[in-house]
Amino acid sequence: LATSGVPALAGKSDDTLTVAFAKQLENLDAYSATAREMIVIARHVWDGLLYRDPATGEYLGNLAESFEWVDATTIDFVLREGVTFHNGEAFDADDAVYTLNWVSKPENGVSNQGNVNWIASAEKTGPYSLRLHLKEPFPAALEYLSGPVVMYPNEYHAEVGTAGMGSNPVGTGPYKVTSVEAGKRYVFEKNDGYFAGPKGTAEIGKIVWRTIPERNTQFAELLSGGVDWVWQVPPDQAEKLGKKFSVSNESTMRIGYVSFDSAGRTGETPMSDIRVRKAIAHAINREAIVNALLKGASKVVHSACFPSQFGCFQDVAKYDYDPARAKELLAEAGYPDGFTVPFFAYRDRGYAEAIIGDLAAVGISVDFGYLKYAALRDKVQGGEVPFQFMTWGSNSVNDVSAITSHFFSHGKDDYALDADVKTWLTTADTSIDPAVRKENYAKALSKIADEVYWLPLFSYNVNYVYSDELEFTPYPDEVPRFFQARWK
Amino acid sequence: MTDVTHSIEEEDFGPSPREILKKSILAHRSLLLGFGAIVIIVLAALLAPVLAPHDPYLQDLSIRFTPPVWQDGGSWEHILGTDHLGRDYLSRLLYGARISLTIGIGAVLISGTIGTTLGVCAGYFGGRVDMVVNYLITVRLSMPVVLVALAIVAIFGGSLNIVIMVLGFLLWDRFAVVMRSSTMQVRNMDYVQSAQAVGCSTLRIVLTEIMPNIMNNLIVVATLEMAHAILLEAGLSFLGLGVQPPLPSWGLMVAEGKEMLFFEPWLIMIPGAALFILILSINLMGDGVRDVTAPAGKN
Amino acid sequence: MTHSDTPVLELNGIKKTFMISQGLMKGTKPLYALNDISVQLNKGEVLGIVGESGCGKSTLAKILLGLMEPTSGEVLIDGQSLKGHKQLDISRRVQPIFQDPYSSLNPRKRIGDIISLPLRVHGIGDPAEHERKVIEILDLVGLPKRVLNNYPNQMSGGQRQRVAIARALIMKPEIVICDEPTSALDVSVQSQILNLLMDLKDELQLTYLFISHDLSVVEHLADRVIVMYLGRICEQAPPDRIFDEPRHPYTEALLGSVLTPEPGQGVPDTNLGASYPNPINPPSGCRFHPRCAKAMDICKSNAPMLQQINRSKVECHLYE
Amino acid sequence: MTNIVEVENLRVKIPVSAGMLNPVRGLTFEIKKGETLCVVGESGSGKSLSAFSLMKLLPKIADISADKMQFMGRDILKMSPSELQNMRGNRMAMIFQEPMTALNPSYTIGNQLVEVLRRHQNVSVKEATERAIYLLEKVGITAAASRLSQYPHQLSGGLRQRVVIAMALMCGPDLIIADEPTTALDVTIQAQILHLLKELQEEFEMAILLITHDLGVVARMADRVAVMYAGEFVETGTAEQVFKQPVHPYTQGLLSCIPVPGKTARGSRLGSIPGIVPSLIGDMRGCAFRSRCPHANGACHNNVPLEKWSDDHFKRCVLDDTALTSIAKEAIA
Amino acid sequence: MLIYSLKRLLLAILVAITVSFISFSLLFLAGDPAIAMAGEGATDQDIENIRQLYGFDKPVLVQYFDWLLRAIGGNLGESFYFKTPVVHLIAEHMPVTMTLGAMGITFALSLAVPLGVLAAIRPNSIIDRIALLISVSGQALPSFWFALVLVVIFTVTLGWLPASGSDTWLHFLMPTVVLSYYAAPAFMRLTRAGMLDVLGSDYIRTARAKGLTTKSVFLKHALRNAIIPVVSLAAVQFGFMLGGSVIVESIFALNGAGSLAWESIGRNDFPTVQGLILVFALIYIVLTFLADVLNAWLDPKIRIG
Ligand SMILES: Nc1ncnc2c1ncn2[C@@H]1O[C@H](COP(=O)(O)OP(=O)(O)OP(=O)(O)O)[C@@H](O)[C@H]1O
Ligand SMILES: Nc1ncnc2c1ncn2[C@@H]1O[C@H](COP(=O)(O)OP(=O)(O)OP(=O)(O)O)[C@@H](O)[C@H]1O
Ligand SMILES: [Mg+2]
Ligand SMILES: [Mg+2]
Repeated sequence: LATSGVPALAGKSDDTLTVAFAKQLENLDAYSATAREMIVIARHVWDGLLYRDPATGEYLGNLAESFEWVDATTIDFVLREGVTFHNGEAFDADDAVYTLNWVSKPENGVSNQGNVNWIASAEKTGPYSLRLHLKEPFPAALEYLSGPVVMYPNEYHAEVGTAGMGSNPVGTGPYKVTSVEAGKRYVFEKNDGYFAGPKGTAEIGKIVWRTIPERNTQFAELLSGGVDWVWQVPPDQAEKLGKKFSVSNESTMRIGYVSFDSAGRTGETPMSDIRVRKAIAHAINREAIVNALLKGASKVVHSACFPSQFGCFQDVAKYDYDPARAKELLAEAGYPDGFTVPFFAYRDRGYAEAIIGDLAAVGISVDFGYLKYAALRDKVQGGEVPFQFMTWGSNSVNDVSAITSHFFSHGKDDYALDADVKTWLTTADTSIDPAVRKENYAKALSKIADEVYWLPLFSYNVNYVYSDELEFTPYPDEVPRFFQARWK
Repeated sequence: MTDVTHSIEEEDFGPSPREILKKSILAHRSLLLGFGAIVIIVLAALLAPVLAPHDPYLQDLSIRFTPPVWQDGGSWEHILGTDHLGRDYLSRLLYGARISLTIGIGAVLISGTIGTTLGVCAGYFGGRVDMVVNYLITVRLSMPVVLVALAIVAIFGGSLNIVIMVLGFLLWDRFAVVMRSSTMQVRNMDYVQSAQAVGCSTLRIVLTEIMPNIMNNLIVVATLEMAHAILLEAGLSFLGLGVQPPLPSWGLMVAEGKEMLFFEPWLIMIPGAALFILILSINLMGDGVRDVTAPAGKN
Repeated sequence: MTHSDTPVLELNGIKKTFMISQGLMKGTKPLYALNDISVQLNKGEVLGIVGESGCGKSTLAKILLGLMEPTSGEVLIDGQSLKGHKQLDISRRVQPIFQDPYSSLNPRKRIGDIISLPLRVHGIGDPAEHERKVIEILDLVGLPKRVLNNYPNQMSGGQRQRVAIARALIMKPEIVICDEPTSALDVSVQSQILNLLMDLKDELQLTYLFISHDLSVVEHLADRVIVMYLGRICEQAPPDRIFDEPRHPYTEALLGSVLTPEPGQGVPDTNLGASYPNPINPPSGCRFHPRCAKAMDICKSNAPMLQQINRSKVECHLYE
Repeated sequence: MTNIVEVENLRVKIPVSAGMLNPVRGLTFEIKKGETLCVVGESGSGKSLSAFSLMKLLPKIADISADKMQFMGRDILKMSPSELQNMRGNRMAMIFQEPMTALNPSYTIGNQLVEVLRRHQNVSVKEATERAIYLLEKVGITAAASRLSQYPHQLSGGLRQRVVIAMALMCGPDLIIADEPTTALDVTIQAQILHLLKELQEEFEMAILLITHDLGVVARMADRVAVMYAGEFVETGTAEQVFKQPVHPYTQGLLSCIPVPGKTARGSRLGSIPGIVPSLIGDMRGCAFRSRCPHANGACHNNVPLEKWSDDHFKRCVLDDTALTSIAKEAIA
Repeated sequence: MLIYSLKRLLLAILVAITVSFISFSLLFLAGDPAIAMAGEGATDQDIENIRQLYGFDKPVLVQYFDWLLRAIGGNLGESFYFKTPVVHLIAEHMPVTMTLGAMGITFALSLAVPLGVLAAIRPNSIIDRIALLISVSGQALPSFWFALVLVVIFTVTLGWLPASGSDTWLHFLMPTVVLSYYAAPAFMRLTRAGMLDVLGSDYIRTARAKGLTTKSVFLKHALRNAIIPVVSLAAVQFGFMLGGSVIVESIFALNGAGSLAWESIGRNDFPTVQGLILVFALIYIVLTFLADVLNAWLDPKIRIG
């Protein structure tokens, strides 16, 4: 494969890193876009009060110099001095208080309310200090404060509003936005005045962020030198690309699972019979799927959460691949010849097909529906889906509350509606005593596994493929940090 | 020098339309070629259970991406190789022919019925009916097919039946246009008036006087629209909104093979070429039928 | 003459107006294809109608066949109004022969099926009887039995016209409307068909309405001739009258335009202007006046009334 | 008088699916200056093809051959395409049968008239326009100047045919070929157009090759007549000779077919020619008319040459003079 | 001519209204718009509020007329996903698609018309056969497949053309070819058939009998008449191209209206889908209207008459 004479040759020579992403962003406002891509951009353009060291998992001060839990619902922050926004505005307590108060109000329309709805209010306690009030005890607050909750410049934001932020974002982060072609291309330049915080300082001068929805087009650009970095490359392709490019593989917090309508929300289906659920658990060869299809850092998962998450109790019931046992269970349940059931998925059609193939082998046939995520989500939340292959990335929050609690607290996505599980989860979610939390999560997760409300399948991994000239380290939180990348 | 005395002395009736048709069909190479290819594809589809060396749905993750026999690493066990789940590609291709043909035929049956009914009514009755049909055709034409099909399939999900229905309800326009103008032409022939003067009912006139004379156009449009429907379905499948796996539609196979475009190009080449050959043969046949049944005397 | 004088077919004040669309804003305009036509057709007679293209001959034929409703006026068969009659009833008594032998036969049907269609539509007899009758009628029109399984494209124009005649006659109708039955044919074939029509008339006691633009043909066949101009009858007379003593200037011009195969006579000057009137905007007064060499002032404003002179009926101011 | 056209043994062959079609099989004729030659025959007898051969306007697949084919002393068969183009519309013009379709619907009358003259003569648009107006008036079109900006569809058939005639006259040609110029027109208009053609012929001293199937037209228009059957002339002569003393059984048959007001008895049976025209595919031998001829005999299977019957009067028939004379007398009676 | 245009206009308006109704209904087919708008984690009260705010509680027909009135005023509602007016989104994305469509149609015409004319002038010649081959095989190529093959050849193997983006005309080259090759055969056939038809007509014989040069006969007299149906088809095809740009745009990462539509379908963003369908339809309607008027102008029978 030859390199091309195509314009805008990226790379080390002109200190420009061109990266390609598939998803088109609504805008560049950190609080109105929901896509993972926005989380990535937010890390580069803005800073949170805190920063979690990806290596140690420790929460460090970022825009805050230090923090202190006053009680279960109050945290005090002392802010870093001398930080300026990209537009020259100085960062101080006014900015932080403004931002926290603004996002906490639902009417301001932060699109991912889960990120902010735990904030009651913030008050300024000094020019560089503030106090944050939580609505109720919420141990994951630190995680959010070091992730999605980023600090806006109060004057600028008050002036331009969400729309202005979306088209012309201003933050304190290691990169500033210098060009926005909505949905197409963004250009970031190194923020030379960036403070010496835990994120370190950026090295690469310019990042060109391109939106290329079609994966093959991404490869074509990669192969012809039009881009330097792509990610979420499927394992087969990553293997092949590895011959020419650097490939890093990193596990992610995303897990794939099969969920059943055990509560009968869709009406009477075989799924409400635990023997059927167990049969399915035994029928799917997760090991083989992981080895052949996902590869890399992926692991078979048994508990309904990502193992690294706080509270992800691992010692739960496990179901081995055993088609014979599956057939027995089906026969016991009154389906010696199997049955047909609707089955839905929204991504990774290949994995879904593999599951379908395994199910077919024990006599279960499916009416497969492959829908777009939004369409499937509407269907799921409307209580129309008895059996589905889904995935969940926990919004990169390293806490069981971001996954198990979401699905088993009788919300719209809950197809188990188990009262015990809900009680345990609520207790765990609202306690700040780690021991209490762990204990209750363990109870909940054990029951989920025993009852096979969910069949967790595997954890995902992400392949990053990039130019050999680039030094790049991925992390399991699926947030590429270009501010830590450098040319070799 | 042949003495053609007999042809002068005796009144000799020329060949019947059927004989002429037979002769011109046999003389039309591309028609025969297209027809031959289609017969083969149809046979392959019908006999798929007999011909397919493997179960098209049987997966074996340990032999994923086995290349076809002519490439390094290929084997006669899987002549065309295996797909991303280790399913036999040849078997899937054979079963896929069924799906593509079913979609083509199903969609054409629906759209042909709608379009022909509308077109014949418009052409026969003229006036207001014609105006209404014309208006319906314009409405239909102004709807972007791909987009509407995508939207509807996205809403209702992409089962085989839904895809057939959606295509059927979207592709009737050409039938209506062609049937309308052919009916108009035939309607003005004196034999239609003779039939009226004899007291034939309208239905009888349409069925026995008009339909036989526009049948050739109907067949031409039907073949071309069948190709169109198959292509559209392939496009929908490619975008992930067509027929759903594990059904092996050829469009879907291209879509699945697309993932490995740069690494295992045969994965898209094989179903893509199959699709190309199928559409090409249908088109050749349609064009051939048009040539063969075109009214003689021109030129 | 063999015919009796009881009218089998009678037209009373027939008008036919087509609404011609002139575009959206102008709306439609009336085209008076037939304007107050009254004609009687007697049993056993041949009534000839001549006139230029577009004067309404075919429209008249279609009305008589029940294929078209007149705008006003009535059609009587044996004194009974055609209105309310089913097409089936009419078709037993009146049958057409059209001009173009190529378009009047369905190319996808065998000759046998074409001819037997009326029998099948009317549910007369069984297939065996159909075949017998078809063979009988084929013989009558001078076609061999073996054409039964042929298709129209295998036959010449004259043969096709014979098939059309056979189809028209198989139900033994009383009245046959011949709309220019020979104008698409070569003279040698034309004479065959004309002879055949004459023979059949005598054999089956038919009544003909014979439409043509060829005055010499009409003159040869007809017992009575009607000359039409722009939707009106301008002269009506027995053929000898028309030929020997044309009254209407248009009839005269028509007669002058008949080019008989007599060398040395040159082409007469008909003294008709170069412009043919637009039927949507017909001239006022007498419709013929812009082309009439004998036009007077009154012709421009007043339409002439029908005059009876000897055995002729004329619509012309010259005879008022 | 000089011969404008001299043709000897003109043959046209067209390959068709069933074999080789021989629609024109050895025509010999000449046309003198200012003379009208009428070719008359049934449909499909090859009249149009012979006319088009003169202009070399046949499709490429048609093979034209002749021992001699000269127009104003020049060999048409040897002319280059550009010489042919210079001749067409200029020295030799054509009038077609269908006035409705003979004019290009997209251009005005004026445009199409002016175009001819400017193509062949180096004149200004103004001069050409003047000529167009002059000729339109000549062919009897009133308000000629205003007609120039009209499109063909705005004119009636009769007017269009007049325009076509004016167009043929634009360059003052020596020969006009008129292929059934009035068949599509109403009888009254036919008479007018023919009358006009005659007048114009005298005024411009053109020769006319008039093709028609209407014996009436032939009788009134022709100086000389050629009766064509199945690609051959079966009888040629002056109009007087052919109509007053037809010798060939075919000519006689044709004449007996038409009713003549005042001559033919009303309601009497008309003469007729039974049978149909033979197929012209493949090589043919013998008299083509023998299958329909009441006087055919064995000799008709041999090829028959065109023989002189009296001055200027030729026939293609095996019957000897006495037999023909008696048949001719019978026919006239 | 004026009257003809007015009449055509009336039809166009009627069709536009119908299409608007159909695309309006799409939103309702897609499920309860209020739920979709409320988004994740909305309470029943939120949904009820939205329902009232946007009038989703009124009878459908009333809603339609409200919507239609707003649409006429240029307000196609707000995207569920972008939370911005659909009109803005469309205005942003349309230029790319229009450019693509215009290039596609130009390319198709400039390839197909000359080829069609040549093929008609020499039927059954080599050129004719090549043209036929192109047209038959062109129509049989699945466009997505063709696009991918082009990318493999021109971007990856040869490195001549960029695979994605819309910065320079080079970026439009492959998309243009892919988009136009499906329309080109139709143009070619129509041109060829039209030319053959016209070349066999009486007035061409007249033109030749007038001694006109071959060039003048073909170009002045024949092409002018043969091109009339091609003009109509071009408008129709342009409409189809815009609607069919979904696949091409998604493969070549052109951020046009087609890919917006496709993404919006995936995001259940039905106000955007609805707006796009309506706008595509309107463009088609306007184009065919213009084509008809142009046709009428080309064809004196309609122009004067
Ligand atoms: N269905 C129709 N709609 C509108 N106008 C019509 C219709 N049929 C006939 N006309 C018009 O009515 C007039 C008379 O037509 P008709 O066909 O009766 O004439 P005709 O004498 O038979 O002419 P021709 O000799 O050409 O057959 C013509 O001007 C014609 O254009
Ligand atoms: N291009 C052609 N290809 C094949 N056959 C042709 C072609 N042109 C004419 N013919 C055939 O040649 C024969 C003579 O045709 P031609 O047009 O000269 O007849 P015609 O005497 O002018 O008849 P008409 O009175 O119908 O015009 C006919 O049988 C016709 O079918
Ligand atoms: Mg008529
Ligand atoms: Mg001819």
